[in-house]
Amino acid sequence: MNYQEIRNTLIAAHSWQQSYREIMMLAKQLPSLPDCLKTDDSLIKGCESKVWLHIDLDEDQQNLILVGDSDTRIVKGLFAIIISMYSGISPAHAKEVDAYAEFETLGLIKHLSPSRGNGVRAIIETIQSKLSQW
Amino acid sequence: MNYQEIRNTLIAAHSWQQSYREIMMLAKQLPSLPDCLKTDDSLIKGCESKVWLHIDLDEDQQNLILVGDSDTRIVKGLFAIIISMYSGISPAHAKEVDAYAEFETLGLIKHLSPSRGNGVRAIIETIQSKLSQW
Amino acid sequence: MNTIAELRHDFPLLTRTVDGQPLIYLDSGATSQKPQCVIDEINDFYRKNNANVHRGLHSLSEINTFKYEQVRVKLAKYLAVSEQEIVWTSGATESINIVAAGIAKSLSQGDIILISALEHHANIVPWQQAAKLSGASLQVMPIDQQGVLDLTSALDMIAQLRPKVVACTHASNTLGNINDVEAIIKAAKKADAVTVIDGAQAFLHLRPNLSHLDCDFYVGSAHKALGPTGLGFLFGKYNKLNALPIFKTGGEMIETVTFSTTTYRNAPAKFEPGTPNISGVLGFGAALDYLDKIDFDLLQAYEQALFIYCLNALQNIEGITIYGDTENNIGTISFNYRAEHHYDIATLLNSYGVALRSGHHCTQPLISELGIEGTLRVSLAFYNSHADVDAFISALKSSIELIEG
Amino acid sequence: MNTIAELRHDFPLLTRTVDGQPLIYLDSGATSQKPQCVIDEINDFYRKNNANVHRGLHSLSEINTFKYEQVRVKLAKYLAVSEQEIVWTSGATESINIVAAGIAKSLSQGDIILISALEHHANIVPWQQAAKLSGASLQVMPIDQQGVLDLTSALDMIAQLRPKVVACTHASNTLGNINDVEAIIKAAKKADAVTVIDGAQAFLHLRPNLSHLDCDFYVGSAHKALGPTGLGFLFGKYNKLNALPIFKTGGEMIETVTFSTTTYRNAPAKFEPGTPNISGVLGFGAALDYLDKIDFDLLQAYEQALFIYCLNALQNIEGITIYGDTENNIGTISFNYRAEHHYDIATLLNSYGVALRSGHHCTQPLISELGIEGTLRVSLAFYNSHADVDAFISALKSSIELIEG
Ligand SMILES: Cc1ncc(COP(=O)(O)O)c(C=O)c1O
Ligand SMILES: Cc1ncc(COP(=O)(O)O)c(C=O)c1O
Repeated sequence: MNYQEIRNTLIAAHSWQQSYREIMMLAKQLPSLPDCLKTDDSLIKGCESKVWLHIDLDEDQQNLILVGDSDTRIVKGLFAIIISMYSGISPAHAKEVDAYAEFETLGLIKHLSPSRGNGVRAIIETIQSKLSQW
Repeated sequence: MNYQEIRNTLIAAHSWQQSYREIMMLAKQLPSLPDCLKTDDSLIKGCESKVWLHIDLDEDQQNLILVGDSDTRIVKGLFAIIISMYSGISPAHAKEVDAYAEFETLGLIKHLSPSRGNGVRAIIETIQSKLSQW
Repeated sequence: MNTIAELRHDFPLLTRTVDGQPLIYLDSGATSQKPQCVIDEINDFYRKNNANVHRGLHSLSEINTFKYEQVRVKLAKYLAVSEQEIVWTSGATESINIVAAGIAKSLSQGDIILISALEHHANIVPWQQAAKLSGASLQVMPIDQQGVLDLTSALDMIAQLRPKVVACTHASNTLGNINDVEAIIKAAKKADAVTVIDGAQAFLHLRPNLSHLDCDFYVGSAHKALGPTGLGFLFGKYNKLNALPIFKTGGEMIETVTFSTTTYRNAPAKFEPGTPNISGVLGFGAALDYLDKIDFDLLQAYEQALFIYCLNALQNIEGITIYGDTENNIGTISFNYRAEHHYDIATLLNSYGVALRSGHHCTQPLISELGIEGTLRVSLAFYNSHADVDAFISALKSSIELIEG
Repeated sequence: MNTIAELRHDFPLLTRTVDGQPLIYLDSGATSQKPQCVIDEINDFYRKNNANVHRGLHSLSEINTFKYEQVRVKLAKYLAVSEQEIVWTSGATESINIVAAGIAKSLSQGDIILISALEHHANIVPWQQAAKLSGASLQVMPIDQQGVLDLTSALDMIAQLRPKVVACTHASNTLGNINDVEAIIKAAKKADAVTVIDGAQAFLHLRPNLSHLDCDFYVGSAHKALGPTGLGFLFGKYNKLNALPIFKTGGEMIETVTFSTTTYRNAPAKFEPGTPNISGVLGFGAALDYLDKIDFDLLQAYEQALFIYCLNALQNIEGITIYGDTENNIGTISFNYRAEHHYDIATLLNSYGVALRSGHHCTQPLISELGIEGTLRVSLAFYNSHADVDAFISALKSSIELIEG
């Protein structure tokens, strides 16, 4: 699913249960990372969950490729949303993405609370800082 | 003044000012201790005032003699009251004195509060413990 | 047991809702809720009596000093010890630090500090520091697969290793296990070891009688026992307590200060420099008065019944794994559902209004001995109801359904 | 200045009576009174939000963690520093202990720790301990006969002794003197000394801007600044703060724990083991909000006017000796009447409803440098009125009459 589809689905969710169901569905659809790619380098630590993130440019050196995984369903689903926001666009374009505003629109902003410590905020911050290399 | 007189005077006091006036008067009437008798041994430490106490039997070895001093007027006056309770009576008789009850009657019990730390309570405790030697 | 069930009404927070759902508070192991009388006492202090203690001869200061010291007497009575054996600290964590840093100074290379595999970080890290400083070594009394202390091995280790210190929790914050600290203390005494018992979890549920237990040191936190945050206590047998070197220094703990030397007062004062947590102590006094009025046998029977009710309900859900001692337990249950991550279930439960804790519960070594990443932890107190358990179980079943799609 | 005078009504305790007389509270240096909003915040926390912080993903815990961390941000803004440079402690005393114990580990024989003759025991004894542990020596910046820091000598000592640490109070709790810490910090920087400023008294009256002051460490206590008891703060420039060794250990401060090794988080977390004083932090947040709303220039003008009014009235009583700096002063006056013992006068004043402090005020070395046994101390705050001063002066005159019979 691309981000537009995800967005439409989540905004249409009529209950928090429905919303979590969609998030966990997105987690299932996101391919698992092979263990060899779950390196310490790629690990983003939250208090309660682990997230592995790799970010690079495609062969044409134009657009972003993000792959990643998490050991929890919900964080992985939220991660899948973030991946869909940033994947396949140019770094310049990606710098314009306001992930916080999007999460607000999706009704998921509470997952970005710094006190929640689940690492989702850290994912966005890591992506933003890595973008600066291009 | 003997204790009966002190008692009558204090009970007759019609205001706290009057009561303090009497206490400070008693302090004035109590002879000062010469510095050579203000020994570390005889010192009873309160947080806010110093008290020196000597207690012994008279030459006939029958009755108590108490001498003492304090660097503050009020504690010295209260000390004078205590001295008058215990002076000139036998140790056996002195053991029966209930100084706390007397202070209650005199309306001065608040000066014995352990949290006040002025040393008045410690004077009574010291006398009581010294009595046990006879 | 009607009377215990009614106590719930004394806890105003339990009537609140979370995102429109009634709150189901199952996280008393992290911190207990407070009865109205504790809140009122704090309120009263600040509105009517606030003044510093031990420093003024004016009436407000005197009133507070008296009340403050009375709470020390209350706690001493509650624990069946003497008030001069009670030190006020900022929490159980600080209490253990005072003891561990103090004992460290008399340990040397080759000495052994023995702890259990069930300890909270607060009863591990200070001992690691003590070991590092002194050259002593830290050894661990093992648990079985279920997470229960292997008492036979523990007693053997004490007899054979002859440790200088045995530090052990009275009850596990993660699993709820009640350890047989009586047996451990007895064995430790035979081996001439100093005994340090972490009562942070046990205090509220077991009402420990320390003259009976006979340990050298015992620690706890007010906030886990109906009292305010920022306050704990350290009990120490007077000679051992007074022999401990000073920890923090400053005002109030001193006898005399000159620029060249300082002399200290005796315990407990020597461990209480600076302005104490006065409102904390007074609030804790109200908590102790409250607890004192509850029939302890009734309270324990109620808590046990609630624990068993919850345990049974959990055991009836297929796929639930329960850790720890299910017989000797303060009412805390750690569990997982199949291979699901505790984070997911806790997040969903929260949406149903259920507040419980998930993760390693500040016991990383225990969690790794159990071979897992973490658990979900229900921790009950007497103000919880059977309806709370029902609501929790129903929310858990719904969460599992959601996850399994 | 009408607006400042009205603030008094926000402090419920100031309306109480003592033994039938209206209370005249002149002991804010020992502890400040609290505005209703601080009391309400504590109340609200326990009634509605109470849960532990940093440990749960349930909503209550999250709400509290957020609010708790927001207060760190507030204090950082108030002091003009960054929030990661603020450590919560149990009080100014603990804050100084953390710094002194930490710095002690990098001192050695021959090094010098320089303090002033005006220090509170809390800023003397920890440095004596640091000196004892490291072999460093403790030296003292002198005062003149009046009790005012001799700045020329102080700056000379810094330049010539090249101390490793200069620890100095921003304002004296006994005499009220405001020290020229800016000059001292500047000189200390030139000499490569670490600067530690005790802001326990100054915080409320001087609203320090630390990015302007440029000291390395600064400490304070919430209870002296409208906040709750049991809470203080330590500010440290981040690199220096994070470089300090750990002090207490336990949960929350750690990254990972195994039985063999532990790794710690960075500052401020590394200095905050265990459950913090959550209600204390939230209450202090309300105090900071309250202070933030007051125009500081108006507040200082009001406090200065009140100070001068009181000073003049005292100076007009024959036989009164006043100590300390009467020009640069936070509103604290130490005095004696002829050779009368401070205890007697304080006791009589108390009977008139006047609460002030008498004695050595935890500054024994200062008192002995002044060649006296103690003083009576009036310490004013913005919630005191001119009528308070009038009542105090009248009670003092009556007490003197009583004594002189
Ligand atoms: C100048 C000064 N420093 C330090 C302290 C110690 O503060 P606390 O007792 O709150 O730890 C005080 C309080 O009396 C003080 O006045
Ligand atoms: C068993 C145990 N020990 C020690 C502690 C530390 O208590 P505190 O955080 O109140 O200092 C806790 C609290 O989590 C605990 O459960």
